[in-house]
Amino acid sequence: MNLHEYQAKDILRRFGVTTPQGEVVTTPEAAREAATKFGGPVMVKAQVHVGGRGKAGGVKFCTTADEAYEKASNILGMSIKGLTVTKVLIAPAADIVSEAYVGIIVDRARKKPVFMVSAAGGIDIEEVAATTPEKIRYHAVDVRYGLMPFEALELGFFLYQDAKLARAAAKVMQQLYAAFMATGCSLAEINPLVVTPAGDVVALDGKMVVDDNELERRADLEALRDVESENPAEVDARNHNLTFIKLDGNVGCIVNGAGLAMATMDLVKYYGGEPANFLDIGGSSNPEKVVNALRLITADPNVKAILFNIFGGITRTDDVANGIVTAIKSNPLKVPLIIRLTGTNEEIAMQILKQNGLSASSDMDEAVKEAVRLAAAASGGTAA
Amino acid sequence: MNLHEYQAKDILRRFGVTTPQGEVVTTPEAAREAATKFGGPVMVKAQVHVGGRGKAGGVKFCTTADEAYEKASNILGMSIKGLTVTKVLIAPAADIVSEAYVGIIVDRARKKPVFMVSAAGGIDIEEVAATTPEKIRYHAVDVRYGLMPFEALELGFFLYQDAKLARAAAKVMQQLYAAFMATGCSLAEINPLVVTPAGDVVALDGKMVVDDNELERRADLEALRDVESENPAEVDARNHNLTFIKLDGNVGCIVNGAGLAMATMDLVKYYGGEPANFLDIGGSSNPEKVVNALRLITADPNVKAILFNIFGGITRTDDVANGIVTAIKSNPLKVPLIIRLTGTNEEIAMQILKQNGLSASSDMDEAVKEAVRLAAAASGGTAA
Amino acid sequence: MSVFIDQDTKLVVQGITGRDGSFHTKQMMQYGTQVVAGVTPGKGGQSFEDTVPIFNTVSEAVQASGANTAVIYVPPPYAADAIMEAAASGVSLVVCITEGVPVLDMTRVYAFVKERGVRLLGPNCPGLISPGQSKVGIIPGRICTPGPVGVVSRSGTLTYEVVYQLTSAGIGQTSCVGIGGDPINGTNFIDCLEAFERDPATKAIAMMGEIGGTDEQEAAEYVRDKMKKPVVGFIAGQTAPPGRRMGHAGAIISGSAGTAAEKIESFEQCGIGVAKRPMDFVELIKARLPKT
Amino acid sequence: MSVFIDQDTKLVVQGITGRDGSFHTKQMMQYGTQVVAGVTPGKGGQSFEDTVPIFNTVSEAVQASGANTAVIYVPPPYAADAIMEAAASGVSLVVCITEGVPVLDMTRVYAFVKERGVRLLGPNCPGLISPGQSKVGIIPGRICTPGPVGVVSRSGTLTYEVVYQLTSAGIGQTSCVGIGGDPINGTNFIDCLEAFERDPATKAIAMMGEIGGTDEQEAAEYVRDKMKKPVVGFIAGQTAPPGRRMGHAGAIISGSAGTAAEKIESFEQCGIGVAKRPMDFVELIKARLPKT
Repeated sequence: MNLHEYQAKDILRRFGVTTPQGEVVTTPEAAREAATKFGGPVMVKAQVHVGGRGKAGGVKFCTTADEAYEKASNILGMSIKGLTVTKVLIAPAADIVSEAYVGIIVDRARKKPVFMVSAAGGIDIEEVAATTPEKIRYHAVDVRYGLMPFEALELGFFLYQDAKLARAAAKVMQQLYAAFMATGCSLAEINPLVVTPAGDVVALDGKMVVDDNELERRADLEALRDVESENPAEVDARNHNLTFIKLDGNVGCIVNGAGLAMATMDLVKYYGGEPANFLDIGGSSNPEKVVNALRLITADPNVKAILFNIFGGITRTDDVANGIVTAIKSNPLKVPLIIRLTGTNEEIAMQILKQNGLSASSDMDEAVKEAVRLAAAASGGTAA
Repeated sequence: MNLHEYQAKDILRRFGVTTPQGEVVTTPEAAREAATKFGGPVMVKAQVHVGGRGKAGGVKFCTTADEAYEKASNILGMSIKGLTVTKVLIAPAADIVSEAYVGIIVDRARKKPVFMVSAAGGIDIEEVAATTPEKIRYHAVDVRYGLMPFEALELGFFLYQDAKLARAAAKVMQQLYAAFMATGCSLAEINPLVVTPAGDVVALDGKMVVDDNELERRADLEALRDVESENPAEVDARNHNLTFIKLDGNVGCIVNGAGLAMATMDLVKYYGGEPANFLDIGGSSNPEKVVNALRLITADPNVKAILFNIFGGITRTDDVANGIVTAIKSNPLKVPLIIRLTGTNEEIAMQILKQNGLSASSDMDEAVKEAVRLAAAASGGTAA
Repeated sequence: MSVFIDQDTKLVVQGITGRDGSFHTKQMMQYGTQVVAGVTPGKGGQSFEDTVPIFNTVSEAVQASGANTAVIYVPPPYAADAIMEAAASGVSLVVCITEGVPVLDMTRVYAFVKERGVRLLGPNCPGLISPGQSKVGIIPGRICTPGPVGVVSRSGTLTYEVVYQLTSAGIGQTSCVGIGGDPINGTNFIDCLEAFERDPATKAIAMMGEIGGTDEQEAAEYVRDKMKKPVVGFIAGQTAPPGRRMGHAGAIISGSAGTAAEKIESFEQCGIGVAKRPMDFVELIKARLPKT
Repeated sequence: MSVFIDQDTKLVVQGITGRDGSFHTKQMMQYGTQVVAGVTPGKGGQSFEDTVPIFNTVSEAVQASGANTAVIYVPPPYAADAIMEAAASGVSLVVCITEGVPVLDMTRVYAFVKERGVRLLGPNCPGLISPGQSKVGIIPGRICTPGPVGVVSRSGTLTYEVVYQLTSAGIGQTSCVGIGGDPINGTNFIDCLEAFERDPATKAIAMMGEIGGTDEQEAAEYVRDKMKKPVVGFIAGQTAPPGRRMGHAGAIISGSAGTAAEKIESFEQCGIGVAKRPMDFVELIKARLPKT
């Protein structure tokens, strides 16, 4: 789960990191008020869960409160990579001597949280990695010991020659690490970490991604979720324990298991079709889940055929069959339905489908081909 | 540094352990007031830093407030193993279904904090260890991971068959461990940990010993020190960075280094004498330390001879010589002084002593023999 | 022959009285797995299906039953502790089925099990099966049959699909191992490839990977440098939208974006047969099996 | 010959610009120890006594200087971190002189250095000296002379006393090692006995113990079971009042009250010569040295 910049900064501040106290507003008027209150020049920053908001025009520097009003008017309501901006952060602009990058991420290969720090901050860290990799230092943290003072200081000295700044940066590393661990993050970043003319080390931007698996046991983290700023269909899916990602194709896919779901989508593509979505109904099946899955898929007008691919292991295929029957009874489908079922209780499932005038294949390849064919035909048909 | 029972309980309570909220009082009147407030029967418990206060009559059960007044009158002012009781804890008495022992100590051999738990609590754990060692379970904690939930539960099930009680005890183990670590303890004990008729798991007594080495960096712990309840000479010594332990002999010993100090005392004994104290002036010498050491030793009327044994390494023997001269100039000694000096700046030291009419040996064996002889002679003389 | 489990596997089930635990324990017992003990704190002294003794702690269970393998069906917030309890109890293999274990928990768990030299499979994995001998986890027993192919996969149902195809075509398996798709897991592709290479009964290996991370690329290099047996691979996720999981910083650290194209290329460069569709495994494996 | 340090020892001094650090660094340099680097964060780039380069971090210092040993003179609250920094830097021996390191810090440090296979001596120890070759720590160089006796001790000045007596009697030392008297230390008696047994130049060992713990008893058993070379021992604290340090629970865990009487008895039972007085070492060692 992505946190907004202002949320990440609130957390960092709680762990002792110095970061300008901004204000989140939803109207241009409030933006003007906040800017007036802060006095000096301010930044107006879109709070959306996408990268590259600066390049998209979602971050603006303003010298006056009126300018803040004007920029906020432009940014609020703007769409960045498909997401509408409903909040902007107004924060005092800071004078800057230098900009550094400090981030932590859980690394699959090392099985540890890994720090990435670079004195070349402010810009995209990917670019630094690509062009001047020697400017990035990595440090894997042994979670059994935590980030030790000497390790933090080594990172501090990598950023700054000056011992006072190095010590201040070391402190920020430890605060960031503490925040990262306490917040159950998979990523936490300060970019840029700046030195002010007064010699203070300050976090001008903050980014945190919380591990979704933490949310079940951490109501405090779940409370940080900003449902408004997410794709409504994906929110809907999550609320029904489905994993759903919207794509641009016309073959709606409902599969159990992420690997099989991806393989199904790949096979759609292989046969010349385009998947309309990724949708994993997960392991333990119940008819309700299937009903919700169908509702999500059919809400997409691009979908011209619906493909079920269910390999029953824990998932009982009769549950899936019942779900399908229930769903189409109350809400008849307007597009062709192709069902592939095999595994646990397959015979019962086939029986249920048959009794309700539906048929199913037990062969994945056949089913996918058929779905692609029907979607193409339907698209051709409706286009006529 | 030993904490009082009430201090230990305050800390345990802060970490979530259930323990009766008592009141510390210094007068019988206040004891009556507290007992009246609690209503039911109470315990009156001497707050002194020694073991075995129960056997010494320092812990009493009282059914009425008047009885609490009476028992408090008896206990306050009482001397237990040489320490005067100035405070008593008045705590509501609890009905008890069973008593267990739970303790943690830093173990030299395992280099880890080690839990000791036993369902045979309430009595002296030493006795359990001696008579029924199978009733004690040990568990070494890997501090890199802390006490893990499954480990705590294993200990809980060792104490109680009942899962609810085992879980409650497991929680207490984790709270005790957290308190132990956060308080920089070398020992923390709950004895007894009781089960009440209502099925609650409650700490009726608590003991904590803080590692002296934590105190320098932990003002919050140093603030818990109860100077009144300690031996005044030892407090005085500590305030001057000396380690001093009072004994019963007549040869006062001033030595640099704990090992050499013990060896010197042993040699006094070997030659038929009795050391009057352990006194380590430590590594880095300065004349001031020597002056304070002499002041401490001469305050003991039993001392009939004073022996210096200084092996100069970091310690500069000329500093020691200067200290001796300064001290006896302002406060002439009434007992013989035997000095053994060797090592760093030995020649200068000998010169200083000679100029002030003192002499010194460089041989430890000789010096100890002489001190024992002179102390014996002086004791014989004064005894006449 | 097989890898990791066989007819001598003695299993303790953590969470044996839970919904998933009890269901799958019955399945495993039906398949023939020696389930020697179960653990549910507070139910110590009872028994499961009147035959399997239940204990309060794993260590008691292992001492009493001689179990050498543990399988975990406990809810995600308790899974990390359950893995460490198993690893400390004396078993040599721990299989964690639980999905949704927080990744920071796993950073601790990984260090803990490695220190003890215990093999962890999972979390978030379907477990493993050595057809005809033993099954630990949730892989449906009836889709498998004994034979010469070692199967290793990051995903659950995709594994079933491939195994089902192989079995339908008359190609049996030595062992099928689901390593799980979480960012930090106990056993990776290389561990399994190594074991299959050593197992005399395994003649060819089917490997199913996914987008994300670089495990498949490292596995491919391992195949190229260390293995004599033929390997056929598949990567799921060619059509998956990029950047949904780890973002950019992860890609920088691993030195790769972990795309399907990259992984397939690395398979090709390292002499691994590439299955374009799950069903292609049948022909590719058949061509690589020794003629009998 | 010697143990742990010799003429090839290259030393980095942590806290080189501090009061104790600078004093003892000069002493070590005078003795002939190769001091190749110093560390004081913020003074990187400067030099000590115009000859020894100073670095901000130990890892930089080790990389630049090739140091293989670190010695620590930093205040107690920072000592644990300094030990771990040294252990992570690549040196194989870390000597911590600092007194007053909190014991819970040491529980972490001990695990950390053991994992890395780094030898830690101390904390709260005088260090060690291999007469004529190298000295690391604070043992006064002039009381030592090269010769055939290995010395190991828990205390500082008592060691000096014994070494002084030996040297005065013309008996030299291969190495004198002060292991320190703290409850948790990195190197114990057995580690040193093992090293002395292996060192061809060492012909006899003098060992000074103290009350508390059971290290001396375990060392005695080691001498009995594993050693061929003669050992003479002494225990300080026969007259010390009991129970001042660890209380009763500690004695229960260790299975011993750690009294001098117990330790001396265990020496006698294991064939260790017992020095009743520090000065008795001279005759006892002399009697056990091979006649030349």
